[in-house]
Amino acid sequence: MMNLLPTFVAAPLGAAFLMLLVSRISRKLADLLGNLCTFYLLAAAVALYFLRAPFQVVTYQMGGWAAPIGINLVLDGLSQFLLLTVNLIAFLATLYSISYMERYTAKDKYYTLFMLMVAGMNGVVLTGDFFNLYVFLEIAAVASYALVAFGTEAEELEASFKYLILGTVASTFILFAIAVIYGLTGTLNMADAALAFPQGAAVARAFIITLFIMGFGMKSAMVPFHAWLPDAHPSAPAPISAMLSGVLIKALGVYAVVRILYNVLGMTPQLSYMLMVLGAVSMLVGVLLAIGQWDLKRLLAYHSISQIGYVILGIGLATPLGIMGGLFHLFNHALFKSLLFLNAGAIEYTIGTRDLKQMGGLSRKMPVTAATSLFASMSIAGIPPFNGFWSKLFIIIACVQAGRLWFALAAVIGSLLTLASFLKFQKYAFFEKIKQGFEGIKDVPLAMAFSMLALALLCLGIGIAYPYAAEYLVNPAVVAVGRGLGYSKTVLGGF
Amino acid sequence: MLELNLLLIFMAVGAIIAVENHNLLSSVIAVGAVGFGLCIVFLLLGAPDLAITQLVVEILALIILIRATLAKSVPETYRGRELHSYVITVVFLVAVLAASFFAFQSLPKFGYPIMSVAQTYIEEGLQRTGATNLVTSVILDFRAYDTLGEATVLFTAIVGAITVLRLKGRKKLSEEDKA
Amino acid sequence: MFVYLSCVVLLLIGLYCVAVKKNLVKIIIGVAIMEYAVNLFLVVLGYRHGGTAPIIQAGLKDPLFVDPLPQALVLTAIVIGLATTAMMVAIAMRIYDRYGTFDVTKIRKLKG
Amino acid sequence: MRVGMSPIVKTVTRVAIGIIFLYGLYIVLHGHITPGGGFAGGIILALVYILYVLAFGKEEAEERLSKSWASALESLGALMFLAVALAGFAGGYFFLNVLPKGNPGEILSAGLIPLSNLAIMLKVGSGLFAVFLVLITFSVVIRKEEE
Repeated sequence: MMNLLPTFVAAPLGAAFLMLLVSRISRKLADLLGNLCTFYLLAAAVALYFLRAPFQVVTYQMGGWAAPIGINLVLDGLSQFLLLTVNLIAFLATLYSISYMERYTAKDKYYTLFMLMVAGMNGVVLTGDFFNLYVFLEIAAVASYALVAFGTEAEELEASFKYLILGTVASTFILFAIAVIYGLTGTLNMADAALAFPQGAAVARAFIITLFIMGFGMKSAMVPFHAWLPDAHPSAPAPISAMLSGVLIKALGVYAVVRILYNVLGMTPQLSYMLMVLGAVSMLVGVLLAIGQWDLKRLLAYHSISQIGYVILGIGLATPLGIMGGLFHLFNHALFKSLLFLNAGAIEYTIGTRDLKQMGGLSRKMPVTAATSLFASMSIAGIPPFNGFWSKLFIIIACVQAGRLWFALAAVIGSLLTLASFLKFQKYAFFEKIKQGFEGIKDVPLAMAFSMLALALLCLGIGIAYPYAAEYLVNPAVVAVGRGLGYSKTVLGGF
Repeated sequence: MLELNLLLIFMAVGAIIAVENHNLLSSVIAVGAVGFGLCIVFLLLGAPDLAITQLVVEILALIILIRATLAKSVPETYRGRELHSYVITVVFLVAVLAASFFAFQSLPKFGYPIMSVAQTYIEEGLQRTGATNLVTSVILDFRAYDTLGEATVLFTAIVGAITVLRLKGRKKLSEEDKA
Repeated sequence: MFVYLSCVVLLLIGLYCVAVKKNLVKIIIGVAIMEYAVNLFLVVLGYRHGGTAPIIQAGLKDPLFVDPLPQALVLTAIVIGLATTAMMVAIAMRIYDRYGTFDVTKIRKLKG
Repeated sequence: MRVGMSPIVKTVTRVAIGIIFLYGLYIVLHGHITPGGGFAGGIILALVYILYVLAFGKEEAEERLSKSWASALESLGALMFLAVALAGFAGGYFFLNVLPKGNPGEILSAGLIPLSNLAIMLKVGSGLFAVFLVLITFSVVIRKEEE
């Protein structure tokens, strides 16, 4: 089981490096290699759930060197949970892009960059070392900058440049914070730094935390730093927007904040209150900005900001139920938000426009897309049988239990506004009569339909079987986060 | 370390010139000067590896930057700056400076680093990796995983730059099936 | 303390340039300066008074070495800086090709 | 339209290229003994080709090392480095230095490190040259469209 961990990074890297050589032989090989690799990753991520004993923390020493000397990979509940989310959406996105990406040139380079983005995210989620986190964060970020500008249209280039500049400034802040931590503790290993952190350095600790919040806040598009998201996500190709909104901002942003604040620097009441305020503000601002949008993908992008607000509010509560709600919503949001972006891609693939006004009555012509997007809209709005409802419910109950009634109220209002916005999407896109030019359209090819169906069934399945999902899927992650500073003892102790 | 302080002041002045100059090409040259100043500072701080790499990377970055500005060195359009965004930025910068001043109080004094991990690299570096250049032994053996990640970042940026600069991004609807 | 603060000053000059300047190439220059500042800060953290470069030569008997770890980090960070600069220049040239200008105010196709 | 720079520059570069190439190789091969390494050496080699392009014009450099060859070499170099990493699996861990260490100070010492240096040199050198070529060809095409 131990040798499985490095393959999460080595396999996509190998596939990416091979991709350019393989595609010289034949274009179909690029598709095959890409899908094969993501399928292997998904299978390995699912296998981890069976191989890892509950509450066991697996450490893998790179190059055979012990923890503080070399770099070690750490697999605990939280990393395992994120790995499953990342690789599930990655597999379905590569499946979807077999036919969707025919519209674009240089498909082999698309697969190369996609594999590198997945390798970067897997690297970030698995590593137990600060500087390594920065390097793999940079891989995933640079790959996503290039993928956002993949279509080389005017808006895409401008959106990608803005995203690139904000991303690089955020990375520089993160590196600056890592340098200060190295100055204070003399080590880069997360567990070792947590133990060696000087107690007296309160100002330095606050300085580091602000730098991290600014850096990872930009990566996860929290409100004060969300400027790039509404431009970058819509202009990316549909499977890439699904990956960006579904997992990239979570694996790079939310996971890193949770790991560093809970397991390395330690959570304090003021910090948790600040996180909750950031979450609540993102929640409301995202939804309010989304109301006036008519471009489908921009509407979905603004909703990503608001849903990330839910996740951060949940995790910021620092109560077991709150963390459970936040992490569960993180998984659910990965499912239904990527499904919504895939639907938007399917609509754009057939009728070529993203503007809600020009759509209408597509449900008769595109039954699969209509049904799956109905599922997704129901779950994002939090309608009972679907998964979104349960995670939002957990968060709201956790807010009430923690006595934070205002935050619970904000969560409910946000949910209602989301429902209104998605009813608008359903009405304009699917239920009106068909516009004159679009009678001849037919539904999307098999590969795209299959991945959308799979996501829709997952949304419904997890919604119905939520007690099992919460128990086996999310609870190990909640235990890992709840371990707090115990993380370093288990990592360094448990060789 | 008087020369170190002098060089740092030189770099700060060079950076200000690079930012405030109106002509694109001369601000690119000023950034080059800051980069070469940094290269000399690395030499002073006992880091020859970094000096070579910084020097060579600086040359390449300059070539690329000049390549971007050469054919298009249109003078920067200078209009009055909106005052309030300017004031907010300056206030924020001063706040960061003050915060870092207080935060650095608890850092070890310049010249006396805590070398908890690095001490083992120095003592056991030679027998356990066989490389006399300790920095290379750290890069390619103790923390080789970092360097794999780093080589991948360069690979990603290169493939990304090539994809962004390809001539036709999307195929027209008509020729989609034949491709 | 002066050396640490001068690194932060350099970082802030870069940040100022990115925040205020309207020209794409100037923003790239600002980001490059920020990267120089953080690299400098890392190496400065690793300096030891009277320490020599961490290369083991036969001649020297138990020399005082400078800290090799930040140097390894900065070597990686320098090349990452080069990678992002190459990426930024590629996109900026493409934007110039599309919009005919480097000025951010004129490149305003996107709303909000 | 005379391609490249004046003959004086051409003869000087023809002489200088050999020396710089040797210097780059020296930096890479002695990476684990003296300062330098895969990255610095690789970039020096990339600069050698860039010097060649600047002095002799793009077309002549193209048949020396074309863009497609450069990106193929780059992927090859990256694969080689990954292979060195996977070789570590033989010894049990992902990046384990499996080869014997040899006595310090010689070129063939320090196990896998010289091999990784070579792989990085190949990757960095050809990759950066490919980017430079793309940056050059990109703007040339626009000028044709404008005319």
